[in-house]
Amino acid sequence: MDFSRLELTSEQSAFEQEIRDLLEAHWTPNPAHIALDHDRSPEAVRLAMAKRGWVHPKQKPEAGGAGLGEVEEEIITELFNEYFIPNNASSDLLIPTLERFGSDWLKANVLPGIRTGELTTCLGYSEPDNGSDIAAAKTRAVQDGDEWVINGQKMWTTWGNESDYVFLLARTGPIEQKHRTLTMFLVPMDAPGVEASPVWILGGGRTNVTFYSDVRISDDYRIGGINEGWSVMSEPLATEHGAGVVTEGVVPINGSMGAGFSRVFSKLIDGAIDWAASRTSADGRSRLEDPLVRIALAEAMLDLEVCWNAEGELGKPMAAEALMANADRLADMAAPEGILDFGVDGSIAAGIIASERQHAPGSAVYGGTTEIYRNNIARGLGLPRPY
Amino acid sequence: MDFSRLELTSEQSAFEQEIRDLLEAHWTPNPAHIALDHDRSPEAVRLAMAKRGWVHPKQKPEAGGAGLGEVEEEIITELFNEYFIPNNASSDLLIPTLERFGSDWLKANVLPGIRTGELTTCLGYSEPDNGSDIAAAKTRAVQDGDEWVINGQKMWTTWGNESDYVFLLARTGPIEQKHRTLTMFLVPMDAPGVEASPVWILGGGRTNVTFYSDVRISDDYRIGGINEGWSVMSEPLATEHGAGVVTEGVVPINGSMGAGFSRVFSKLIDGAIDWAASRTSADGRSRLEDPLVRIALAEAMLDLEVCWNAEGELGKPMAAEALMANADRLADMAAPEGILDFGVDGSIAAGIIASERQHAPGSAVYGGTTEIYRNNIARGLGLPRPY
Amino acid sequence: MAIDLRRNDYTLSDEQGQLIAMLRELFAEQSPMDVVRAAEPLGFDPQLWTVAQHNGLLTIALPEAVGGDGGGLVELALTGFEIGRAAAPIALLDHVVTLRALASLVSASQPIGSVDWESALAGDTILSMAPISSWELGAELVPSGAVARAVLAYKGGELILMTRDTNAPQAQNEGCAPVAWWNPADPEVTVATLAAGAQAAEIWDMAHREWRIATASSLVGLLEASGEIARNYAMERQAFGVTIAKFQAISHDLVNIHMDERTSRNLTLKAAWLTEHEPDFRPELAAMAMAQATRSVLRSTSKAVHVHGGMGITLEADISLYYRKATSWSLVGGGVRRDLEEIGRAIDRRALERSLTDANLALASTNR
Amino acid sequence: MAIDLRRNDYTLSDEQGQLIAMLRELFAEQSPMDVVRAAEPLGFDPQLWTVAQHNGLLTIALPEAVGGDGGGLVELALTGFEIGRAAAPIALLDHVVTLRALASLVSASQPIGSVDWESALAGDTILSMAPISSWELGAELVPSGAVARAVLAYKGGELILMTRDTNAPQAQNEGCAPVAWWNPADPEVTVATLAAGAQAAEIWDMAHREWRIATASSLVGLLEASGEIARNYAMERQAFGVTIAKFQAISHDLVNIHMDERTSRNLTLKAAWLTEHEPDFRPELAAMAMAQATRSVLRSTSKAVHVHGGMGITLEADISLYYRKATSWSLVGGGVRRDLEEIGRAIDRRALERSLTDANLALASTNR
Repeated sequence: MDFSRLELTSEQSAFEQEIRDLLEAHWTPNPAHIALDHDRSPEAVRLAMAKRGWVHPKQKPEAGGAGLGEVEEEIITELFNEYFIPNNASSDLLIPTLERFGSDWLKANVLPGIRTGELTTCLGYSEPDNGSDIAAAKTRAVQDGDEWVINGQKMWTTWGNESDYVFLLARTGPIEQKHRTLTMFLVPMDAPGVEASPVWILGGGRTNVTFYSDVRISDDYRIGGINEGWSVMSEPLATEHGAGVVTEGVVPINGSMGAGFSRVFSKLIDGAIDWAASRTSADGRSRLEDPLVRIALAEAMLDLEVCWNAEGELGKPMAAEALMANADRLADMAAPEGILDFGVDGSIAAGIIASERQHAPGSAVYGGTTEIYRNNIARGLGLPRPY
Repeated sequence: MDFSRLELTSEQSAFEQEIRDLLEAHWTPNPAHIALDHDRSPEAVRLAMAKRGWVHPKQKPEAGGAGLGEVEEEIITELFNEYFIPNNASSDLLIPTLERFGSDWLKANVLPGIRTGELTTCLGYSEPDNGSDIAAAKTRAVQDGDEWVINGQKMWTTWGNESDYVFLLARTGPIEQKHRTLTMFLVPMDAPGVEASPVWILGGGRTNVTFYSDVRISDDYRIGGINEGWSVMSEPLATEHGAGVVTEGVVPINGSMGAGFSRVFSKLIDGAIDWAASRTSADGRSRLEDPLVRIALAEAMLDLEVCWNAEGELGKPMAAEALMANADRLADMAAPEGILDFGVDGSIAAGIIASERQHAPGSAVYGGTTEIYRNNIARGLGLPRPY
Repeated sequence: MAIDLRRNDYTLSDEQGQLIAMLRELFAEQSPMDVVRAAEPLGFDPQLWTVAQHNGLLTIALPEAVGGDGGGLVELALTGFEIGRAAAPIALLDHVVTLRALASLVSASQPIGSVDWESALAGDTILSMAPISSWELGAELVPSGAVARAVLAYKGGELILMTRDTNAPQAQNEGCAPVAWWNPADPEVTVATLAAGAQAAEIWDMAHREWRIATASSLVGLLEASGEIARNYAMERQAFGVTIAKFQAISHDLVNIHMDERTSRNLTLKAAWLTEHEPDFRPELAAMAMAQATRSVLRSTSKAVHVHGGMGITLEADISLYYRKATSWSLVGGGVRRDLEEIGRAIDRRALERSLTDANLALASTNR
Repeated sequence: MAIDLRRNDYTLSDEQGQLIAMLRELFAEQSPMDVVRAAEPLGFDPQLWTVAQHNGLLTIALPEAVGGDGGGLVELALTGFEIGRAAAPIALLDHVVTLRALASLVSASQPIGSVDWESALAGDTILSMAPISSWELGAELVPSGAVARAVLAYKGGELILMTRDTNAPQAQNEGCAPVAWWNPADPEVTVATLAAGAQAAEIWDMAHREWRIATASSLVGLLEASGEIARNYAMERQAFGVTIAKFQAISHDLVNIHMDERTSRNLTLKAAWLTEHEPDFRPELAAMAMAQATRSVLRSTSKAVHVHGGMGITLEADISLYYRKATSWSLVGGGVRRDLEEIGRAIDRRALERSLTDANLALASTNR
């Protein structure tokens, strides 16, 4: 065990300063921007990072990275958080899939850009008629010579409007055979017939429904064998769920989504403390001395610490539920001003309490509902797959 | 709608006084006795009530009752509650079954005593290997001439040690046919081969496991047709669950169990208030002025009022869960003394906080688990039977 | 000590049943979802207000003596249920509660403050009140404050009526409630003192209780509509080859929503009846109804959103609209925390009753 | 402003792994369920205490300088986990925490108060402490107070050691914890002042934090054992033709129990390490570990009982024993409410940090 302070080497301190300079140069911090767990990194920042191999910093330079360690990785994460910049640029989860299953052509022409982060990706798994039940996908890919013709639509294609490629799971056989007739493709989002139209969500964020109309792509864009899409997809999805998070003892143990939600949760608490410290009750005392406000804040801090201690797959559902519960509890403490949006006369805590109440419900469905997570965790415990 | 105060008629006031005299004569109130929702009425009290037709007061005199109304019924309930006397003597739910399905012999020789309450009953449905899944009963009844020979065991035969008869659900055909090969009997608990041995539960209450070894009873003791036991049983069980509670606008709407648990919950709150009023914090203020104690008490009072407004089948699971949550919350407020048993030096609130924490978990399983209740409620909402 | 029994009768009269039917039909016609959405961000539809005026909705729950139809708090709650079910963009409840509070001060001869009663009664002048004014200093957020021209408040022991000639600007919120800041010190605001001392305290206390009950009823309506939407979705939506209502986690969530619906509705009706008929009996009931409606509508609309999976968080889904409304409507009065403090009244009353009965305190804690 | 990074490494050393294995085996042999039950109602088994003495369990987490094996708070927490898993009827944790607190006062020459260090170190004199003494006047309930002969407490700014020549009578409780009332004014109690002022406050603060961590670890053990029992039962028990673990409501309850197990264990270990190595960094962590372990063990043992259906509430079921232990062990220190008040330290520290950074307060609330 070791929770001691990391004394940065001079190289690491220099690295920190480089990142700060880069962020200062390409971004103006906006304390009201709290969808850090949802939005994609701004392009200017991403490209500047990509140039230095910092989008996937731990990858070797020849693999588009910078050969850095967990410390540098964590420095990047913390600084993006400090500057209120969304840090969703990585294709970490999908690169291994491409390396393992991608066609030679893809490996030669697309993988390099994805490795550096100059090229970006999004996921085309769910469909309007199936959210959690991915194996029920209807989007069809029909072989025509050495081309595929794709027709259908995908839901929850987050960043579909700002990505270069989509990992598309398509039906290449009888639908009755569910996950045994699925094939994975890497489809260029600028291919004729691909259209991403916005779906606005609570809190004002954007995701997309993407339409595929007679989209013709070469067989080179296929990832893995025909009808082997399920196994191609499953591996990174498991990682996304946080299963088997392996760390070198520096990064959080609660998985990428769990940690992302927890950082937002932390900003929520900071905002609530700022509010309480800045307000006085009718009796003239600071709201920070109000016993009920103190208990609400103490419970929030406790819940947050618990989230940081929720390892692997537990991290995401626990952080999502803690975020929802505490946003409501703090809004109640700050009522009625707690409902006001940022920038509105009299709004509090940079509007974060109000907007987190809108964002938080999404955290319970991104990447799979909390029920799906619990089903998976149950099986991890050796329990039978629940009905 | 009408929630106005009931001005008792002079008859009703006299009735109230009669009950008080009866209770004073046969019982010494014991404020530490809180298992009112679980224990059976003391025999002396029950027999005295039975003599006057007050065990089933609303039944006609010729049916063993006193032809009284809901007002008198509620007077009895409230006074038993005031005197801390368990009020579990009724066979209300089962009398209609006997009237409808009982053999002529049972109607002539047993029903009258059950109607007055001189004879008492208990339920023999669940078995050690099946709690909620009653249709899986293994206890066998084999016909031998005009007698039945019963072998097996039943679990949760509450009051089995102090009842005259048990409503026994027995297997009279192939077990594979589940609820289609069950038959109902009314078995005398003093029949040779019947034995009730105690099962002690959290909080010190008693239920029983009852053993049936070559118990021979006449066919006269059969209730309803052979292999028709499931329908014979289902009707009163539904009533016990509180479904279709019909009132004349006087009794609580939250069902017999829901109301019973709520009365205990109410005593829990009273005890906590007495405790808070009698203690001072280190700062010399009454605990009743402690903002956190006040919030805990206010939430408890709110939860109790909600329980009184939980109609029919909602009443029992909601009251059970509110009782468990609030017993823990109040114990925390009163920690560490809140853990001490009644009578112990320094114990508080007549030990009710401590003992309710032990009793409460039982309230979530008596008469069916909260999951079974929710399954039933779901179907009542037109939802499909959940897996 | 003689026993104290009460009736416990929740059944509605035929007239009340007809009122519900009339309101449900009217809002279904006049306030469908597209009207609700079109009325955002303000959260108020003047057209719908006119409909309410012409259909006599403003006077349903007013005493006949002051020109009303003689309905009471129960009728007001029934109206609130239907407004909530439709998420109707209308400031009716705040207006009527304020009318009821002012009714006691009406005298034919002169206007109330600078407001003409007839104009208010007709709905040509929209009224509201400031539920948190008794514990806030200076400026405060006022429900319906962005559409009302007169606001009843209680400051420093006085019952005051604030008026302005223009609408106050809305304070933007995700639920698009027409709340606005009102400040007695604002030069655009004229302040008239209506009452002081015990009379003012009494009128305000009742007005505040009625506001809690009326607001609770609108939350119950949001809750019931959300429950229906979630149940219907769960019955239709297929996953893994079956309707998702078959999954116990979802099924039991729907049951929990139903529990919130029924208990909140019943408690609101009980509070309405008793507050009207026996205001001195359990004065905390109004706060209890509001607290239960608030915590229920928040946790249950959130569950209802979640039952929809990803669909639930899309703005185009009706359920997300109900959730947004719930987040704003439920907290404009100060939140559950304020209600619980009010419920504290009951603690002190109960403690007093208990101390009068013998032996309780002896049992409360063995003296050390 | 430079970034402040920390390691986040929960991995145990091989030695720590071996310690766990040794303890688990020892308690499995020496403290099976029948021993636990036989030790009730007192909740202490002298035989088991002797075993602990002979196997050096009392000195695992003591500095070598005072005759210990050099283990620290993490080793104490690991010991607590195993004691809890076995629901072992032993007062070891309170004893060791008190030894650790007194260690700083040990001087070879004289006894501490009227207690001989060697005798305490050997476990011939059992020690305990009064976690709530700093905010209680006069008499108070003391964990392990019915078996300890010396109790460390903090009263009126002084660190005191209370001793008696006979055991104090147990205060009966459903969990059969060996708690007892101790009162400095009791003629049978001898009081020695060990320290005053800043030194006393410092020693007490650390002792109280270590007590919270040690107690939390025993609750985590109860919780883990309960989770295992519930999972095994749900896998075996059949209903409606399948194992009940197939029902999502039960399956997800088991997952929620698991979430409580893992987070409570991880947080307790993190708090133990940091409290030992960096006592001035986030001093609230000990209270956080205790609060999380308390609320987790209460809700999860209750869920574990419920998963058993009716079987769970029978006294003969092991799960009901774990539930009973949880109800008593978790509240002897004053309950979650006290922990949350302690966590308040973090609010004030954070508020201070925040106020130092620019612009936060400007954003906190637009001035009106």
